[in-house]
Amino acid sequence: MKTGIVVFPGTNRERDMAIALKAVTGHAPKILWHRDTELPDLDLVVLPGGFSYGDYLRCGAMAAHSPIMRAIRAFAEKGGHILGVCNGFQILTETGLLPGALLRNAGLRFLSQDCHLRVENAETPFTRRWKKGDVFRTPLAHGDGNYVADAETLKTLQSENRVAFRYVAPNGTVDAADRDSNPNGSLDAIAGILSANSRICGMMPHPEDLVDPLMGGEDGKPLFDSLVEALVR
Amino acid sequence: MSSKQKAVNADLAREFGLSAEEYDRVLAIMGRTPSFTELGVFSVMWSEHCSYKSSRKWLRTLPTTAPWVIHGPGENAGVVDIGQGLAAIFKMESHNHPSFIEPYQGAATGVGGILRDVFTMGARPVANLNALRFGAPETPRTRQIVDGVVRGVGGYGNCVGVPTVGGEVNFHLAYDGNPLVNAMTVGVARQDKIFLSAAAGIGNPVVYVGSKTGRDGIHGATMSSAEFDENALAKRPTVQVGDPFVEKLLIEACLELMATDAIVAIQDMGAAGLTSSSVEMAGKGGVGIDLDLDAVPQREPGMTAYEMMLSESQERMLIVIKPERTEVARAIFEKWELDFAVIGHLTETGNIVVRHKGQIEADIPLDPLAEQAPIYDRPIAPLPAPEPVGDIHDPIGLEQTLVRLIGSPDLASRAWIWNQYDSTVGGQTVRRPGGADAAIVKVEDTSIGLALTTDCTPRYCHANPRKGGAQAVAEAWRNITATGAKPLAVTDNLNFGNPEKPEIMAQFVGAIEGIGDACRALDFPIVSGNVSLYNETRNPDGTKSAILPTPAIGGLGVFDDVTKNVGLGMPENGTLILVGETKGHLGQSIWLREILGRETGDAPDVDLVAERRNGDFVRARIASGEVKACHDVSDGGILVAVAEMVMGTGHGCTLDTPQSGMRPEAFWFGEDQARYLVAVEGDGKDFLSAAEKAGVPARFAAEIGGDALVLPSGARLSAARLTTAHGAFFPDLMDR
Amino acid sequence: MKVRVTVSLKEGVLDPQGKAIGHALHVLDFPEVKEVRVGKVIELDVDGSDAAQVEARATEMAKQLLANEVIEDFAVEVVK
Amino acid sequence: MKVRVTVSLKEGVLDPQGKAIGHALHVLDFPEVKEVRVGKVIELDVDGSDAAQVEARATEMAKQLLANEVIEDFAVEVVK
Ligand SMILES: Nc1ncnc2c1ncn2[C@@H]1O[C@H](COP(=O)(O)OP(=O)(O)O)[C@@H](O)[C@H]1O
Ligand SMILES: [Mg+2]
Repeated sequence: MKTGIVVFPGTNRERDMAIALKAVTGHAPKILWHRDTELPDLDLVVLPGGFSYGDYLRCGAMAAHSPIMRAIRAFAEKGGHILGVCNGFQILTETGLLPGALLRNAGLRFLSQDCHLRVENAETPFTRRWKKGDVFRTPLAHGDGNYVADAETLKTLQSENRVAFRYVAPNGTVDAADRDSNPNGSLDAIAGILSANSRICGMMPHPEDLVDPLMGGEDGKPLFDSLVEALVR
Repeated sequence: MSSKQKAVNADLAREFGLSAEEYDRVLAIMGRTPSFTELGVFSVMWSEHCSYKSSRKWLRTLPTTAPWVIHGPGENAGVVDIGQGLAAIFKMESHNHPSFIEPYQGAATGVGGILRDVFTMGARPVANLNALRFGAPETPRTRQIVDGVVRGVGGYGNCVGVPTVGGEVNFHLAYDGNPLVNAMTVGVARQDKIFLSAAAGIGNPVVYVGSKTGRDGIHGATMSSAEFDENALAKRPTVQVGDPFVEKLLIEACLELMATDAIVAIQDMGAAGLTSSSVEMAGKGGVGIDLDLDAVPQREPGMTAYEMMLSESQERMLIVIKPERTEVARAIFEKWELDFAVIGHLTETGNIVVRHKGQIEADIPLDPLAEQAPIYDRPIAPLPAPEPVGDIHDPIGLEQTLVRLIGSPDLASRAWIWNQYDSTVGGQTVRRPGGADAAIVKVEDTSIGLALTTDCTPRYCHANPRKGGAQAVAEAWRNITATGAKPLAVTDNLNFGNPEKPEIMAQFVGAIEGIGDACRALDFPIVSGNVSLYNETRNPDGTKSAILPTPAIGGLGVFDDVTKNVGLGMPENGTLILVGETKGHLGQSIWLREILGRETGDAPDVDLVAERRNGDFVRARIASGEVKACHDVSDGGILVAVAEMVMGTGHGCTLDTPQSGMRPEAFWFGEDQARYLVAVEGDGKDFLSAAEKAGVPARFAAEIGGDALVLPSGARLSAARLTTAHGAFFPDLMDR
Repeated sequence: MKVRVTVSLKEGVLDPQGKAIGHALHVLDFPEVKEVRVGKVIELDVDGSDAAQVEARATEMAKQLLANEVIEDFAVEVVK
Repeated sequence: MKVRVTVSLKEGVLDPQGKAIGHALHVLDFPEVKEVRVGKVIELDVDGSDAAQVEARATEMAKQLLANEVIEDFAVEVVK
């Protein structure tokens, strides 16, 4: 699987992502610079976490206008696979590649903690190693992860099975109003969503930071294993 | 600054913080009346903050060498050998005064400053820690300061992408008007790629990189060298605003440049900005330096030479570069969209010459500026003996006492704080806050791990500075040992009151002696540090109160094989053993303060021989793989430490009866040093007999199992109940 | 010329920051405060002399970058 | 009544947000933008009918909570 990770000024989780990708693919991903105007031949583009442009104005707003985003849009139009994590998810919503927006966390504080996610759709390139309803632990680290969308968008996401992950209690129950299980207050406890063709996935938490028992577990690894399984040609 | 017009004389010198004798010395060095800008340069270079004039004599007594020390104090940060050709580079620094005036920006720029001290030497920062002291929780402003400081530390560290993995927090009335914000950064570099600050090569260009210069924080260095009074609020505009986004770019750009061979010398612009960086770089290299301020990137029009030389605008560095590499360097900084300007060159004059708009604004000989900097042997008064402890009795029983203690400000869960700090970015965090006695970070692509901690018990230092100083070092050493790592070296941040008061000076000297004793006994040298004096506030009646003496110790340890680390969470089964001798010392204990409302008695004894023996034994047992978890016994004593282990995983244990012949509260809550709780598999007999052979006191403490902490009385405290009691303090204080 | 672009959350989008400020004002003894909304003002210093044109350009900037119309409304005002 | 409190960074204080936005606008081909400063607008809906008094109260709120006068200035305006 040929992968590339985009680095914007202020991106800071590209190394974490590279470690995770290398662990499952055996190859170091290509690092792509925000000023690049063309993509090399890739199976997967990853927009990693961080604070592109300091997250000033709105998270992801300025990165969405980087030269490379034009190439990434074209890649998406040709059916390319894109994973956006944290700041990457914010950038995907800012470019309109995914619907909705990410607002300040409901508690107005940056949150860095473990959360639990439930797999809502296990028939995607990002989730096929899980079963629908599986619950896994993963770290999150963000100040603006409160997913919102208008009623119509929400309905579309639900009816088209495009919610990939929801925040849940460790036992798998969803309660969007509960700050313990849905820490940033996301609408319908949404933690990750998919594009209409299921080839673009954006999520706030960081599965790439939990792929090694030494760092506390491998709970995030199935996501990367799924991608390898789906994309290795 | 309209003060530009002011005439330079002894009065102005005093306003700038120079005493009459110091001003006379300036006149003698210059052989004329200095210019306004020159006076500014002298005043910041000779401020307490930059010159260490009250502390230098004593700092020299500290042990700073060991075979693994590559660079001790004197560089931007300390450097130690961690094996495999790599070095850890680390330092701690205070931002106390700015954090009182503007908590968010004060704390944020504190983090920014210490990061620069570390990456300026060629290290990629891999971890941040923060040691915080706040006023009493009841004091209304405390809440606001906690809020701003925590947001600021997180806001900066999270954005630059360096995980914040540990720290400490205390609350005490003595910090009401003067909180302490001490930030520590640890970085990793290749030993053959370490960059120093001594300038060299006459004619070599001097390059300015980073953000533009504005009128930020002019005279910050002198401000942090003066006591606080109500005028402090009028000095407000001296606070700087940080830009962590630019810092992140600066880290990447500097590391990229450092991978080439372009750099001769490099230093960050910290306190006193362009002045201290240029003076120190040229001074250390024994060369002169010419600066052309017209070339300095400026944020605002009309800045004077004085303003530019003293500005403390953040996120800036000064580099002496090989002339033929200037364009390579420029291209790197342009790629990262940072300012890059050649603003001068090195000369053989031995002077710093500052030109602006065709005028020479300053021309100062560097040697006397450094060598004739004042150094004081401040008088010391004998300290009063610690107050007797007074009558001791347990008013409420073990169970209630424990619940109260683990919910008290100094022992309650810090999760509310560390949950606002990104502790996992980088993907190398092996033990996050709360997971072990020291945070553990793996060095990417190696088997090496670093164990990091900050420690100080100010109430001990107040009662007995020498014991308190030794205790702070011992606790840092112990926290590292309890993870299985080998303690290597220390950075310190010595926070005290006004050194012109003999009793404060005595606290300072006592603490240094204690620190020195412990560092020598434990082979744990000081490789970097920072002194913050004049931490005092004016009371309504005009008197001034000092903070508790707070020599914060930042410790670093290393694992050759980080998979051999242990955390502090109770395992599912096995045996809990108490290592070290229990004498039941309750003086200055948290129990005494929280339960009886008294801050009396002497600090506990620090037996450094026992400390070393017990610690070396525990570390060896961890290395052998038989230890499942380990936690040092410190604040709150044995029972609190056991409760912390239980809360760590939710697994419980059933406690043995206390040592015979000792009051239960003294056994359970006494704060004797050199002790550990060690969880081993099985019945622990092997461990106990090994301890006996090694001459290490050890006794059975509990049988591990269940999900509750069972007291000798049979009373059960479920892990859930403990966790609720432990977790309430911060949310109750901050989120109401 | 100076242009001010004010960006605020759309009616109907929850504004937790406004709510928190409202709560804090009540605690500080300002019971008369009923609702609080928080927005951003972006002040631009722009080359140009034709107010209508400057306004049109600023509107363009708001649409492209300064506001996210999924969640935010904006208003443009030429100040002088 | 509605009161608007506008909080902006003092002159001379670094505005990292404004700087970054200005840069982004240049990249987006708005070269006419010279300087950008970012502030906050806090819109308060307040019980009361005396504009002068409402303004005085809002000024008090700004001083105590809404602005940090160390680095920020504020302006109060009764809207209606
Ligand atoms: N300001 C802080 N930032 C991050 N972590 C902190 C902070 N204060 C305390 N911690 C973490 O909380 C835990 C408990 O702290 P403390 O009681 O001081 O530990 P110890 O007594 O073992 O030195 C440690 O893991 C420590 O690193
Ligand atoms: Mg401790």
